[in-house]
Amino acid sequence: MSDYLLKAEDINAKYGDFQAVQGASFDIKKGEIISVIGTNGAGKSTLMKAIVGIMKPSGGKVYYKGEDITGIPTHKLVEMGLIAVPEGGRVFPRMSVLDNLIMGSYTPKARKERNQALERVYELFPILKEKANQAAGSLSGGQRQMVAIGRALMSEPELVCFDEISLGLAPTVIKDIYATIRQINKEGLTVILVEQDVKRSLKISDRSYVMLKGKIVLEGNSQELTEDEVKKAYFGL
Amino acid sequence: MDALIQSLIQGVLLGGLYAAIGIGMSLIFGIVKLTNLAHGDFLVLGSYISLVVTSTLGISPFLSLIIVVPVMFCIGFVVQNTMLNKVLSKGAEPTLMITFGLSIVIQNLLLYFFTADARNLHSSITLKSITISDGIRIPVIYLISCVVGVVVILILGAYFKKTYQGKAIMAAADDLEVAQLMGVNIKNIYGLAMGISIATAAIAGVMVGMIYNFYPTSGSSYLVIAFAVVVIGGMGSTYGTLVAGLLFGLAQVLGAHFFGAQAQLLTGYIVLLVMLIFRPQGLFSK
Amino acid sequence: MSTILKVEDIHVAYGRIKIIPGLSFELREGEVLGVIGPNGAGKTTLMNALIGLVIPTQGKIIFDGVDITKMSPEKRCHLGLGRTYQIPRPFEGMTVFENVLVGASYGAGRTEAKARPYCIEAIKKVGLYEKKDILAGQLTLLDRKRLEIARALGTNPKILLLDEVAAGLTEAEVQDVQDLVADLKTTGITIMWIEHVIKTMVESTDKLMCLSTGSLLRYGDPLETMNCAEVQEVYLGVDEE
Amino acid sequence: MKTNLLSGRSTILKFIALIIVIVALFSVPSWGSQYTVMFFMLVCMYIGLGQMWNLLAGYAGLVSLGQQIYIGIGGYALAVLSNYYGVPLFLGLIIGGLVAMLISVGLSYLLLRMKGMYFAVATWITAEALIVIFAGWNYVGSGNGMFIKAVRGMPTSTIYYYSLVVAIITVIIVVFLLRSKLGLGLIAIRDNDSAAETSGVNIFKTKLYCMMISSFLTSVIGGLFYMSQVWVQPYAAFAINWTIAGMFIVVIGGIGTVSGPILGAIIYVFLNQYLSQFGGISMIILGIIAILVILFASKGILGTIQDKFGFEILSARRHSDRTFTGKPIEELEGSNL
Amino acid sequence: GGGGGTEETGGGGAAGDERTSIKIGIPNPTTGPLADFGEGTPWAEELAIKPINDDGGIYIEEYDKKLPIELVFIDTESDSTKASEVTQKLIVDEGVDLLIARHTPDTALPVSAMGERYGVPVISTECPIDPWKAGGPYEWAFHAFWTIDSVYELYRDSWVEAGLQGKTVGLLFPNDPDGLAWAPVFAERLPQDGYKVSDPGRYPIGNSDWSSVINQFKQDGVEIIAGCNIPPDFANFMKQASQLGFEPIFSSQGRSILFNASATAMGPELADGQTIEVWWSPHHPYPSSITGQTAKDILELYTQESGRVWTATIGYKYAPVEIAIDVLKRCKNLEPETIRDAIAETDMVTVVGPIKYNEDHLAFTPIVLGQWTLQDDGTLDVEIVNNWKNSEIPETGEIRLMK
Ligand SMILES: Nc1ncnc2c1ncn2[C@@H]1O[C@H](COP(=O)(O)OP(=O)(O)OP(=O)(O)O)[C@@H](O)[C@H]1O
Ligand SMILES: Nc1ncnc2c1ncn2[C@@H]1O[C@H](COP(=O)(O)OP(=O)(O)OP(=O)(O)O)[C@@H](O)[C@H]1O
Ligand SMILES: [Mg+2]
Ligand SMILES: [Mg+2]
Repeated sequence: MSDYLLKAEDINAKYGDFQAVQGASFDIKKGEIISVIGTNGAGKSTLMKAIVGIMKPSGGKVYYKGEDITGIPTHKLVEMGLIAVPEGGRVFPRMSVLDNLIMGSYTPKARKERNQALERVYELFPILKEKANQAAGSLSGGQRQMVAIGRALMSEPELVCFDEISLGLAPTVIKDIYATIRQINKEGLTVILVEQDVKRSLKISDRSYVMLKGKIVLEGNSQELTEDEVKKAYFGL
Repeated sequence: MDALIQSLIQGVLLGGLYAAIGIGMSLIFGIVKLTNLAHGDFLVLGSYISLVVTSTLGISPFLSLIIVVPVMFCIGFVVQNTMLNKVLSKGAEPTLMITFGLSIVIQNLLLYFFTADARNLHSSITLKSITISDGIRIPVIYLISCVVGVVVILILGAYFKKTYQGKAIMAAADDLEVAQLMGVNIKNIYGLAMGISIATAAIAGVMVGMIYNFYPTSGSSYLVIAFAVVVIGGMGSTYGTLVAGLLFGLAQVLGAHFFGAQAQLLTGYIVLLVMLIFRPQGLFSK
Repeated sequence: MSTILKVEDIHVAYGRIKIIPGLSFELREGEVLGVIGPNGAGKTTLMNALIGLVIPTQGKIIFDGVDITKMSPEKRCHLGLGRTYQIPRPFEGMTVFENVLVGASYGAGRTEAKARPYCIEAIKKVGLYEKKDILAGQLTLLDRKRLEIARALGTNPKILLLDEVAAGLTEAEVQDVQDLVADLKTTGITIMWIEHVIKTMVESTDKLMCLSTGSLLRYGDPLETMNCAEVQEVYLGVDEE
Repeated sequence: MKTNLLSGRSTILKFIALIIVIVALFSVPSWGSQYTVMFFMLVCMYIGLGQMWNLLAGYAGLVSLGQQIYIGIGGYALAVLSNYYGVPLFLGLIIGGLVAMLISVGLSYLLLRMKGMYFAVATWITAEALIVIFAGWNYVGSGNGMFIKAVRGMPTSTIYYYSLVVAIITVIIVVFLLRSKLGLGLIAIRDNDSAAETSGVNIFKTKLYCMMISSFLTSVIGGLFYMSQVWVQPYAAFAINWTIAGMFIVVIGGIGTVSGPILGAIIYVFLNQYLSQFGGISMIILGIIAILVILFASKGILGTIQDKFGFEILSARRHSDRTFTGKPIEELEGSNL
Repeated sequence: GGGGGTEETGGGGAAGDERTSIKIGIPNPTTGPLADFGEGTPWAEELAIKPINDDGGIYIEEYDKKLPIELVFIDTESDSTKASEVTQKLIVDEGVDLLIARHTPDTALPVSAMGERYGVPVISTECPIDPWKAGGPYEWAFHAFWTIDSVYELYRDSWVEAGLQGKTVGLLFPNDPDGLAWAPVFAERLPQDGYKVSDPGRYPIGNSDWSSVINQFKQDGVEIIAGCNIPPDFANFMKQASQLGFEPIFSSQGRSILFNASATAMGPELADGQTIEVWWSPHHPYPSSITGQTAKDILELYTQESGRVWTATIGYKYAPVEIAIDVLKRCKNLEPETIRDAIAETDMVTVVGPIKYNEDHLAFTPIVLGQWTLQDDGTLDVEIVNNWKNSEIPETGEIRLMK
């Protein structure tokens, strides 16, 4: 089973009595980009939270690099190179933009590479350099999203999971980001994209999973899946 | 003239001490957004622990810090991890309640073990002062306390500015979930913050114990001072705390100088309220 | 169509940071005005100035003949300005219904009893009817956005200011929003809509304005605005497709 | 769906139960010992104190540490009016309340600009400043305080009736307030003030009304307290302990609930009375109880029970229609810390 | 609930035949800032009551039997609000026949007030007469202590004796009930007696800085300080005075250093030579009306049994119980009015001195001047150095200036 970088088996997750994820399984190989798509409320974010340990899954197992990581605290996973960018451009509002980014390189491994990583983030989002000393809470919506993405890239991850990465970003920036993702993917980063934009997701990813009401209802090679097929699964038609 | 200069000096020195009293509170109140009604009692607890250490080992109160600070750090850590963490996400009131509970428990345990007798930390420098002129003197103990206060604040300021750990505390307070996602071990992060807060309170406690007599119930007056300093300075602003301490100390001493002893506390409070009216978020908050 | 909102050379700054260095435009009654622009261009800031969360340092805002430049947000709401927040701010301790009720009773100046039917209607319009008794704190991001719209609609606005309400929605859902806007337009509500989804902007707006570093880069017909070279450069980027 | 206490027959049942309770309470002096009367008198006073703190902290999001301002004003107003001007006690209570209300209006203009703990600390410091002022003011007996001579020999049952009426009024006011438009606005402000503002809620006015109501009734309660204690003295009258008591009552009972403070007041008075015989360790026990209750039921006793069983007595929640289905979803499972 | 009567006033004990004891309620500041005063309770009270109860109690005619005395203690937490509350509880729940109030205005005043409200007799002591009197006229409460005028006169006499006639006196009084009661007496009478006065005003208790007061004292050339301060404030004042180079040659203090612990915490350098008003000491000559024990006997016993140094409060815990016993012995029944009238007729000598109430319900107990003196073994103790108007209390040392 170790040809998978990450493998989730039969994950269940609940909010109180409400079962948001019901037996979802997926896997990702090293160097791959997969996308998880689905309507709003399908349980994508919840699934991601369960994978990275923010939420305890009520059932199922997660393996990372062949190791069972179910129930391992999030910060340990980060040290192992698994990182997630939550949806909605969540920044540390009272900290400066620079400090937000620096928090990205919190793990000992990332600290060493901090300066190079910072340069790269500034290159990707020049505006952040300008705003480096401003409190992140005073940024515009799109700028926050940039901080969130940049911060994750600071951590020298092996596997990143982006939740709604393009939300609130201007078209140019989205294009740049997708180009960057492709770029860093080539450099060896494995990526999980949680997206609403079916077309774009299919285009960039190697494989796709479609979620509906907490279950994975369709999976396949992105090139082979037709948009029609996906849409059907998407709305449960 | 001498009297005014003496008052100014005294105000500044007192301000340094006030800042030291407030800094731990500023940290926990401003950054972790936790209101610790037991802050003053922890401070006095520090004085008592120092008392035990100095009297059993026969060392000076300053040396006792070597033991007092780690002990108080641990107390803060444990209190946070066993109690406060459980209710941190439930709004302001439950933490108010728990720290209030702690406050009366500490006061009454101290009363039980140490009786209501007045205590003080005896040091040979307690009554010493540096004579500048006939009418102007600088009490050594105030001077040391002021310096210690300033140093503690500078160190804390640097800690939050420069170290990852300091930033992690701030980050966790801002968004716990995301902090986790950045690799922060949140299990002990607030414990650490509270430990530091209480340890600095204990440092202030030792200073205060050398300057003033203390009793099991002395804590509440220090709580008021800590609150005042933190609120003037702006929550979580370390340097703000320093400036606020000076401001509050000067306001009190000069108030008494110009309007008589009865005006001392009142001028302090009025300065505080006026500050709040014009800067409702404190002097140095962003 | 008469002018309902007139912005005259407003300057907006947060402390020393100047965001909008002089901006003027007009909004006609019943029109849908789209606002695009790079991240941080000042779109949300403009909306904040219109709604009164930040007061311009200079310039005037005239709404329906009234100078509202320095008016409090709550008064503007009574006059008929409703908004949504880009980062949703629901009242988390209240149910969806109660959230909307706040807008419908306070904003529209109705008694609670009178506000109820309007409230239900607004909830239905945004498609939250099934979740009306759920605590708002438990909604997903997108439901929160819907709630934002419903709450603003509840205030019975003459102008509705929408801040990225379609961001992150699926195509079909975006279509729903577009339909909703079209529907609102027929009832005579004027709309100002910030969004980064180009297709939507072109399809649903009467006028499109592009802001860049707080200034008007282009204002006019949606397609023309989109196709203009400057907009292409600062906003859309070089198209690889 | 567990319970539906809010519609149809159960509403009537609840109403009948309420009437029975009230009648029973009014009859206490006719059957209870003097101690029982005193016990219930204290309970009633503390219910009022708790309700008013809850109105500010639990509903308006104004965590005040300065309710003692109004307690003190109430006590002093009563003393001054009855000692110097021979004003009847009942009238003294009302006038004291009005004075407190005026003061609260003034304070609101200064203090309502602050938020969160800034507000809390500012209210407390205001009270501390009042101690200093009253302690140096000869007209009110300065540090010596004043004896309210007119209450000597006044039967406990009289004060009890006053207190009971006031307690009932506070409960009724809170319930009606919360069910009114004002209450809706209050909770909206508590949850997010700028969103409330852009939804048309006038933040200042709404909070101001709240402060006014709370100060009026708290002052009346302060007057009642000092009717029963006779001697009003600045250090005690403006002591933070009053607010702490209110807070204890509300937080232990269940913050943001109407019935919580009622339970909280009973517990508080009971503990105070019961523990006082243990001398030195009574305070330690009280502190430990406070901590334990919060640790195991962070929403207070009633708040936690309500969450568990999904009902609310005297709820202020609005339902989109008569059938109530919104059982609150539990906390995030496996939430942090 | 206990045996509270059904009548509204008069919280007398259980009715008729059920009577098994006489209850005396004693609110005591066991915890909180006044806990220093609370120390020694219930030891002293029980010492007084033991011989009586060993003998079966006090004979009350109405019941035609001896009733033992039951003391009910309750903690006021040094808080006057709490003191009122617990006193109410003593009255209506315990149904006490009599209340004893003592230890500063914060206890004596609320307890007396409660007695007045409920019509329960109160024997009050140890709170200067002036603030207590301000709450009157009293119907049910009786008070025995000294007046501020008498302290003033004692101090004045001692200054003359120390050769300080006409010097400048610095006033150090806080704005609490005690301070506010004391200050006007000194401010008014000192100039009349030919002293110069330096008055910096009433400082707030819990003050953290004294430089303005000290500056003024220095400027005015103060040589004597007179005050009535709470111990921490006074100790802090003295420390700062020493730091800032203000050294009075004489200091006459009320309340400020009553307790050995206060003096010790202040340090021998500053405490040595301070003079205080002494209301009770091992040197007081009045024997116990119950056992004949002398002050010395009682205090030695206390030190022996508790391991603590003597304090003057012990006498004022013991004496009210003596009065109560004397009063009850003169009661035919236990109606509150009977007890009240019996108190009014009291004429006896207690360990703190003779007690005879006047029509204002006041009795005056003796005070003498004590001076803290460093002993050979390095401890501090009080010597009696002036017994003006109370010569039956022997002087044990010579008055002297502070070094
Ligand atoms: N904190 C919460 N408490 C209760 N229910 C929740 C909570 N968060 C999410 N849910 C519910 O769980 C379900 C799945 O939510 P989730 O956020 O995983 O969806 P999603 O697929 O990420 O949707 P979106 O595209 O809107 O982000 C939704 O029905 C939502 O209502
Ligand atoms: N409170 C504030 N203090 C300082 N600067 C601020 C504040 N709020 C916003 N800004 C800055 O103002 C600029 C404009 O922000 P605004 O939110 O208006 O952008 P926007 O056009 O809405 O962008 P987006 O599309 O990303 O939402 C940004 O550069 C932002 O950093
Ligand atoms: Mg999601
Ligand atoms: Mg924006």
